[in-house]
Amino acid sequence: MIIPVTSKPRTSKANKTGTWRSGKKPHFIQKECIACRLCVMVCPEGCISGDKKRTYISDYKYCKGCGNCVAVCPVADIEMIKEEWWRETIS
Amino acid sequence: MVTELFSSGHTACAGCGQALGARLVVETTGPNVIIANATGCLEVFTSRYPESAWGVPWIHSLFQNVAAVASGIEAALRIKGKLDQVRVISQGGDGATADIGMASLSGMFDRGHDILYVCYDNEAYMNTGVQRSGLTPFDSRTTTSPSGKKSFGNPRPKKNIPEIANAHNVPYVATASVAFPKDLQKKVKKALSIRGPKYLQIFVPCPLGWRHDPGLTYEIAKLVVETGLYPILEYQDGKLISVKTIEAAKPVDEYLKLQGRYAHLFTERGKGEIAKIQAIADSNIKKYGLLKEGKGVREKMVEEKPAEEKIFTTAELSKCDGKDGRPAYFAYKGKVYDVTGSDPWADGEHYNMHFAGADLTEALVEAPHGDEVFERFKVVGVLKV
Amino acid sequence: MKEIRIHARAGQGAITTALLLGTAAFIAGKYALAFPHFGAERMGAPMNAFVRLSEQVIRLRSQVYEPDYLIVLDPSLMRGFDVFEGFRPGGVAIINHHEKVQCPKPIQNIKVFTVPGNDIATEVLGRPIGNTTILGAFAAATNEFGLESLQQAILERFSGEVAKKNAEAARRGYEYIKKGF
Amino acid sequence: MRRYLEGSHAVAEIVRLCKTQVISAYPITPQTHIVEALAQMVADGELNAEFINVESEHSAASVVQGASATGVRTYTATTSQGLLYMIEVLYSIAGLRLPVVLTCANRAVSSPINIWNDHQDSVTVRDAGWLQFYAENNQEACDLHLMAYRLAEDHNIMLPVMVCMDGYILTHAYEVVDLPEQSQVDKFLPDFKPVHCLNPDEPISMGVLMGPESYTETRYAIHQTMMDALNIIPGIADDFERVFGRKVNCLIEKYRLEDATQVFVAMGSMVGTIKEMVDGLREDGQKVGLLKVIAHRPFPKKIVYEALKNAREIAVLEKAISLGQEGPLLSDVKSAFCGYGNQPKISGFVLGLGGRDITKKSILEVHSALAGSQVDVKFIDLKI
Repeated sequence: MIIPVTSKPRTSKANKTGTWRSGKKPHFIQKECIACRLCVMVCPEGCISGDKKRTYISDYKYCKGCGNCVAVCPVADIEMIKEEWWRETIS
Repeated sequence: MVTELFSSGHTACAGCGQALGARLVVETTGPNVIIANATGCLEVFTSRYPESAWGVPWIHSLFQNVAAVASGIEAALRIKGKLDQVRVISQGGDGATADIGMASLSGMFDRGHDILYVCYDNEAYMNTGVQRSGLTPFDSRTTTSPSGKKSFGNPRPKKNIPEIANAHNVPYVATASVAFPKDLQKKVKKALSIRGPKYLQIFVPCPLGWRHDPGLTYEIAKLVVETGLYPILEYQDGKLISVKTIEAAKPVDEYLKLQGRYAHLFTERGKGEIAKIQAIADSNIKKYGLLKEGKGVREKMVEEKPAEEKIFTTAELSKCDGKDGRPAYFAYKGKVYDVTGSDPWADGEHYNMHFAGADLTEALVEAPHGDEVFERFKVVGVLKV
Repeated sequence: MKEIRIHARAGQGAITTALLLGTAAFIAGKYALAFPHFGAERMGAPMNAFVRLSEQVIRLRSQVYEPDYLIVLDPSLMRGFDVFEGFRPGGVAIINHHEKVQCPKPIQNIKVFTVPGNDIATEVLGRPIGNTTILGAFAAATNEFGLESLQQAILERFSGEVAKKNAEAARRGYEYIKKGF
Repeated sequence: MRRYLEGSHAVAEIVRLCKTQVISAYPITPQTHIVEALAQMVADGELNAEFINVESEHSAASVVQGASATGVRTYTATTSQGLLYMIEVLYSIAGLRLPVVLTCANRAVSSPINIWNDHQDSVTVRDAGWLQFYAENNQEACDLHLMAYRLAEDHNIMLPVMVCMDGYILTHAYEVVDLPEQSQVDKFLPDFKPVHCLNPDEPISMGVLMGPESYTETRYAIHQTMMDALNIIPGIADDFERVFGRKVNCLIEKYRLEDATQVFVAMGSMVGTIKEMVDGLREDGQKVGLLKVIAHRPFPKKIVYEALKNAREIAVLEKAISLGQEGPLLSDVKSAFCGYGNQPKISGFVLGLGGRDITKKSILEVHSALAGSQVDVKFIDLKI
């Protein structure tokens, strides 16, 4: 009798870790952005995306609100803001 | 672009340095890789059945045998004739690497398997709740090396695994920090271009175990390098080929004070201890030549040190593009600056926008900073127009 | 079924002797089970090897306590050991002769052949390793297999000049018994 | 082809004929001759395999685990302390449903250190999820290795298999073995087709973390597979006979059981000696018989019951003991009778530990004790 003991690739996406945030989230101001991609690089969740200047966003479905994107941004174009998490849509 | 090789939805703590490190590694390797993972946080937070964060073939067996499991994978690929197409990575935390898995790691090095071993060094057994490992630094507080009336925490310095790796005559050994992602990725790329056993040790902060704000992961990973406490090194065939130099070494308490694991040192009694940690940093700086102006190894390695007022033609400048170990120079308002070894200029690329080997006078208009930043860099000559 | 016990010192080739004996019997169409007295013996320590020969599959796995045949490769062993312990009446013993060691008096109903195996080996091989000579004598004294089977076993086990010389040493041992008695 | 060779070399020949692709082992007496022979075959180009010398048995098992997970046929061998050092990897291999084949050259367990034969090592790991077979002689050891690969890689099984052969007594014994032709082996054993494997084209995650909601099912599946194997094995044994023209028993073997009232039950090489004694006792008019247990896991409980149900006195002879209880095989045999009315007298005898020779006399001692009252643990040849 064989039952699956393996997981399919990338299936962790079913797990919406955005619910973990407690009151803060990064806000991408999209004014000074130079598209240096450092925020993308240092995000432990891999949930920041964008291609051109001033297009970068965090996927709040997964963002845990650690704030390292804010710390790394060379042009201070990301800020931590308070959020009322119960108003956020997760899906 | 949201990565397809290391997916969101994993269950690492917010600000996890290991998640960050692992993502950077696998994004660099690309999809043609098989990863063997030791037991530990990384395994647990990426593979809770029926989910997995991995977009590459991945296997976990036990705590201490990851290098041996990877050896088996490599042997299987070799016999199948697929080793040219598929790379093998063996990875684990500091405990899996430096303690329980040391013998199997040594065996992997010794047998010469074509594997890149990546150690995510968060300096303690985090998966079990922050116990002391062989890579826990001096005077750091863990649950099994607590501070107390008779203790300042862990009484021993970190094991020097890169040197142990070198003692096995492996072709490539390096250290990195997640605060310097381009340097890290460059090293992964380089390691994968070399056949045989490779070792990469990455400094990965753990907000939970080190008791720091999750938002400080980046800052702490930067400071540990800037203080000299975690030398960023690169060895090829046992020879030190590059070090990440520091502008001016920051005092270690700037790094220590951000972390609860060192809080017991910031007392009257602890002052002497901080001095001891400073001594470790100073010794690293001296040993590896970490100071930019010091007589470091880097200076020894650069063969042709250009004279101060060397006159560069455009063609000459274009050769100094920072690729393949060449120096990274650019010109600005007639002066030629040396940015070799600067992380924002790794591989001669500056945020994917500017490239070394060219006159960037025009381009600075776009930059978020003024020309005051150039003071940090050394002028190596002038550009002949 | 015939049971054989070989006495030697570790390093003197008792296992090879047992193997050659078994192989020769196998070539002659018999079943053979050859095994050492498994030990952690280092060079020089007294040790045994055993062989069973039969027309049927051999099932008995115990050591040999009541041998039908004895082979003593190193006669100096007889100075402290009773190599004849458990020896069956009617048994045949082949003893590698050494002038300085006196062979115990044969018990009733037992045939003892002393063969100057090392001397013959020195002559033929240039080295005093009498195993194959003794096996030649064993073949002649017991008729369990012919000289050809033994020589074939030797040629399978060794190669080149060594094989040829050992086959010759076996013949000399064989002749020694056939002509001498 | 009938050949006269050492048990270890015979097994190495079978591993070669099975076209094993990755071999890894760490030296330990008395396993060494097997892996030395394989290393030579690889060195001579007779076997196209990777031979990985490792720094411990733990890594040997881990290397074959990694290789098997990558979709190639693998082999390792060990014994005693080495097998015990492998234990956690053994569980992991079974848990990942990887068809590794391992030879255990059975040896006693320290302390005191003892390099000679008994069954304590493999019996100790019987719960790891490996099919476990015990060989009586070297022919059977060879045949069981062929069966091992075929069974392990069967898509209805996909579990590792351990072939146990007595250290020295079989591994170092020269005897006549009928070795098959390559063409026969190829016919019997098709190329290994993994159910799942590490492959960038299909990037699955293996060895994942399973919580309380799913772990139980993995154990259930392995147990169920073991039970299924009891039904699958006879069919594959028939296949074996068709291809090799020789019968192979994989579960049990009955010897002169028809009208036997007194029955010996045993595993491994001592069975041969017992067979001799059964014949001897039969000549004396005693109605004795023998049940050879080959499959220790899965334990063919029902078949054992059927074979023994008419016996009045049963003697289970073992080279192992669960200290503080009784011989593990005795417990298994007793459990086969649980729930039936006609309980025979089942006694346990422990003998042959640490290489102590099992002689005809040892078997006679067991036989004479059988007439007395039931015992759970009686040490034979005890010198106290």
